[in-house]
Amino acid sequence: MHNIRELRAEFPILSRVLPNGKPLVYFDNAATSQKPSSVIDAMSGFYETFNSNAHRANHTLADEATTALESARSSIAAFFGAEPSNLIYTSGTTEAINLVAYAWARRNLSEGDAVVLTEMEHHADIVPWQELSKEIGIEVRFVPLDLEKMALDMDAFQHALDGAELVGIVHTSNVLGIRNPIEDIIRLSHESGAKVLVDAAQGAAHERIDFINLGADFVALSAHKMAGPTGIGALLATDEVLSQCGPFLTGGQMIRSVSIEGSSYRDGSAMLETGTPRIAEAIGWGAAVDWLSKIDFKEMHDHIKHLAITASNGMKEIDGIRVFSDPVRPESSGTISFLHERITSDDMAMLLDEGGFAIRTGQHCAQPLMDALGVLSTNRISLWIYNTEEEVKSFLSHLRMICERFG
Amino acid sequence: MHNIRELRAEFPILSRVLPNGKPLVYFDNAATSQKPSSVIDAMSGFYETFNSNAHRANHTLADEATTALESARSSIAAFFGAEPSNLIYTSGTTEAINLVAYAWARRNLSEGDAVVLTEMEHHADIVPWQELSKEIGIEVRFVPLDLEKMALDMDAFQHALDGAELVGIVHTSNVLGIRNPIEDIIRLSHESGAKVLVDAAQGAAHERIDFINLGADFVALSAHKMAGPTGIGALLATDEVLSQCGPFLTGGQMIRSVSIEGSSYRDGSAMLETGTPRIAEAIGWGAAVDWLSKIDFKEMHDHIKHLAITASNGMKEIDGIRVFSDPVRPESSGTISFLHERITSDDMAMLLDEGGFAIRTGQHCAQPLMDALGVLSTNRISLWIYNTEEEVKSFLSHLRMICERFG
Amino acid sequence: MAERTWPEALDKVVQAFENCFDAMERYELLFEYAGNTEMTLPPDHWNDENMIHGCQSRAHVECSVDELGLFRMRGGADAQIVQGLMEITRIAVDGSSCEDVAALNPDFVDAMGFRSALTPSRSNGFMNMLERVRNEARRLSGEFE
Amino acid sequence: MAERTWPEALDKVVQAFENCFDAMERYELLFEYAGNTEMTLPPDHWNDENMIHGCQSRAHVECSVDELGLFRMRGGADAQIVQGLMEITRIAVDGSSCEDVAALNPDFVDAMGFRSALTPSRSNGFMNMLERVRNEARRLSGEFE
Ligand SMILES: Cc1ncc(COP(=O)(O)O)c(C=O)c1O
Ligand SMILES: Cc1ncc(COP(=O)(O)O)c(C=O)c1O
Repeated sequence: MHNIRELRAEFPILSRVLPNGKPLVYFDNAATSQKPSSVIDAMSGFYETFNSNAHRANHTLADEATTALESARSSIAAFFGAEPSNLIYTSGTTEAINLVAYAWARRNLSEGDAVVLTEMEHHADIVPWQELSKEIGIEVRFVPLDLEKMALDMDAFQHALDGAELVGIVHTSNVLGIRNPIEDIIRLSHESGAKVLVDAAQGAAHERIDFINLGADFVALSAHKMAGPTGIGALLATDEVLSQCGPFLTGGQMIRSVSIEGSSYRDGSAMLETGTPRIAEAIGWGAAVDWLSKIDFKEMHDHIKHLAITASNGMKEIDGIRVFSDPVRPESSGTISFLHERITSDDMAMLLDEGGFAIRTGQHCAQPLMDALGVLSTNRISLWIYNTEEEVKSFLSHLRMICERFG
Repeated sequence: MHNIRELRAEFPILSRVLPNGKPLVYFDNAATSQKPSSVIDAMSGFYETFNSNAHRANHTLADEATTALESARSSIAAFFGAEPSNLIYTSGTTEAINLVAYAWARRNLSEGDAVVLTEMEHHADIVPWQELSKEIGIEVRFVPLDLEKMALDMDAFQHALDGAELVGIVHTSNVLGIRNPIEDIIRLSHESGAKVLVDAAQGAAHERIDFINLGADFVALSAHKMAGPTGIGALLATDEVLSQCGPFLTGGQMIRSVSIEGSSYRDGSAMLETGTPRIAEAIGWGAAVDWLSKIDFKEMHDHIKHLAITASNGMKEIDGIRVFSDPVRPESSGTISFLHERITSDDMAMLLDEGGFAIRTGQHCAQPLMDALGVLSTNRISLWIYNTEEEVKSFLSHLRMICERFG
Repeated sequence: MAERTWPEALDKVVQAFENCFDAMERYELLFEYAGNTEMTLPPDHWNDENMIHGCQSRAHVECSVDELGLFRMRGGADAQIVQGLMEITRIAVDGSSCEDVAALNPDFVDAMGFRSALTPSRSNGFMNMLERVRNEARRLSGEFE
Repeated sequence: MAERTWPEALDKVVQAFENCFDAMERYELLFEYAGNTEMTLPPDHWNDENMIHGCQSRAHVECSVDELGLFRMRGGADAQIVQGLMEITRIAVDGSSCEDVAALNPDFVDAMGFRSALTPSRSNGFMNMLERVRNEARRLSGEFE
């Protein structure tokens, strides 16, 4: 990356010194990304100068808030190559997937219909389908990991696809950093007559998701993993599947008219949003995509990949460390899971934290993947655009020291 | 109010000058309240110094974020006289009511069971029940307004209660500013064996809701109407009704364990929250209740009432103005709906906006109430703690001028 | 006066608004235009087809071409401000070629001092009305060819 | 040294930690305490009943009173840091009266340089463990009376 120093300066938190005097090294980007000042300021600016409820704007503030809200929707949709009318705000990826389960699946699937998932899915793309299975008797099929290749078993996928109605697939694994062959999966699924829901919670921070080109039926997103705020995300959905949806959350906004006798709803995505909008959050996310639009994603990818390869090569040289990810592979991003043979993941986390390194440890909301890997938990570093080679080197030397002294 | 100037100085937006050169007079508080600096800064401070995903905190930032998140939950619950375990975060009142409809009602009501609502309800407390009626055949009963008294017809309520399972009642009307006799309604409902859901979206900004004393089974809340941020609200629910709930949104957090064979859930309120928490929003709402905790609610109420009486008395003297609220009544708060005989509500809104007055105009998501009042829409001013007598007087003189020149 | 971007027929109108003392006078003038009901669309002609969406109050517009191929419009609205803006739009486009109507620039509203009417989210829906008129002009010009 | 708020039995322990050169040395010392497996609860005694909730890794504690009415505990954990903190807690409370255990102040952890273990949200769950031990002491003192 050019100008990584300048870029880092845009993120106030990156100059944070921790209570133990160590500078923060933030390697927990897959859990949530940090936010540039432009995002933080966009939200404060809203509250400080034009906070108002949106829509039915008959006063200046409401007009300003509505305009900002709608312009954020346009920016966000455009960033993902989608029309604003194909974007439904949710509180995040989890709610987006639940929205598919409630508004689409409950109306279009019935007993015996099959949903194909993978062992690599985040709980957010597992539990809603298991719940639906309990409720209406759909069949849930899990495509296993090919443990040799540490990749989805595509033969098993082909097999599982047979007669299935829906495929739920994680774009990029939050544990292994592996990007699945989404294009193939979508093509095969559509050929076989299945709709595809892509969990792009991780993917959206690492490549430009182009909704129309990608051709998925549904894409679930979280703002907070891509420089945006907490509390907001979205479901992208095609006109076709939107036309098959029924209402989910109901109340104001989504209605056309309400009377004691009954109510009628608006069409398409408008039917699926209700209540006071997440106005500040949408404005913040809009600022985040504006910020990301200035980033060369190819350059970012190369940068992250370089760091990840440096990290994983270094880690593999340390006695006792087992690395589950392989950043050298083209379909890998900057997330690396690892474990030490003798130092438990919890102890490792604390010892790294002592050095100022924020890494995540646990099951990463992916218990089936932990089961497949035969582990209870992993340590995980996840790198993003503002991480530096110095940070990686300092991480490696701290890790080496830990392994030597505590291994 | 003592120190109203000092208090206003805490709200950056209140010194806003509009593009036409007029100072902002914000009379749209029932739509959303303004936020003091302490709330805005709490959220920026989170993003600037300790932004991190919460829970499973094995690094310093995650620990700080989790601690702040949980301490916000404690403050918010305590503000409402509730235990943290009886509070479930939602995106607002609308989602809170939908949560009751999905997690509780769908498991505890069946065909023919009756839900009692009122003509005064916001669409958020109407449409979910109509939808449930379509889906599982519950009966929805509407208690009419007594148009003479401009209050709920309590005889009709008693009548409607017969054999009902649930009562959905708006604490304070967002159109008329009338506070319903919630205590009586809860007592009568419980005596009759019905559970009670209180929509406190408006009420929470005007009186201290004490969950345990109130005795309601469910209370729905929005942060943004009580000095907090957009994107967050809550459902308060008793242990009893929580124990009757099934899962609603599913995914991470709410699970105990997940495997390919199936998943098990956490208990009580923990089962009903999933996905990355609304961390910044919870912190902001926590700061808002901290701010409100320093306010003497009695003093605030007197202040708002004084302004509302001044406003409505002044308005009634203006030829052509019809006022639908009666702030003199003890159960009234600072929300006043009005209409001019000849100037349409839309024109009125634009002409007031020209003077810098932010008021709301339309159906206020309360079409059944509009139908009951026999109008298509109203103009509405809604006053809060930071409004002043000068603002009210200047409003009245601008309104008088409009009526003289355009009436 | 900035560079004129509106039909000559509006020059006098814009001028009149520019001469107003303040916003309230401008609104009074707008209400006067709204009061010119000669060419408005009477409520009994209002229907779903000619309704303009995105207005909070009701507004309707009917467009046609006369025997000479010139654009004709009549509008009707509940609210006087919308009615006034419609009447001025009518002055701007009535009797013009459909091509000119399709290209109508809304700057005159700004010049008249109603900038706030120009943001799409405003409930008065002026921008929706204008879009409707331009689209109708486009459609009618196609029909006429 | 700040005012002592811990049992005398810990003085030497706290001293040893205070003498450490840096955090890593403190952790090494903690691992040494963890390695003192003589008094730990072996994994085959771990069950749902003696499990400490709120730890990310597994941790178990068994408390009892001996024939003299004195408090006894044994702990076992997957993670060495938790095990070490348990062992030090054991040193603090083993053989004390239940009343003293119930009133145990966790400041010694801070004095030892592990302040971060004291926030309730930390996944190592030291605070959950301590709470469990104090509650058990309370329960056992009741039983003993
Ligand atoms: C009485 C009442 N109920 C419910 C709501 C819905 O609240 P929210 O939009 O925050 O979900 C509102 C706010 O408009 C309200 O005034
Ligand atoms: C792959 C994946 N899917 C879904 C989620 C859930 O996202 P959220 O918690 O923002 O709803 C996450 C984030 O943890 C994730 O990494």
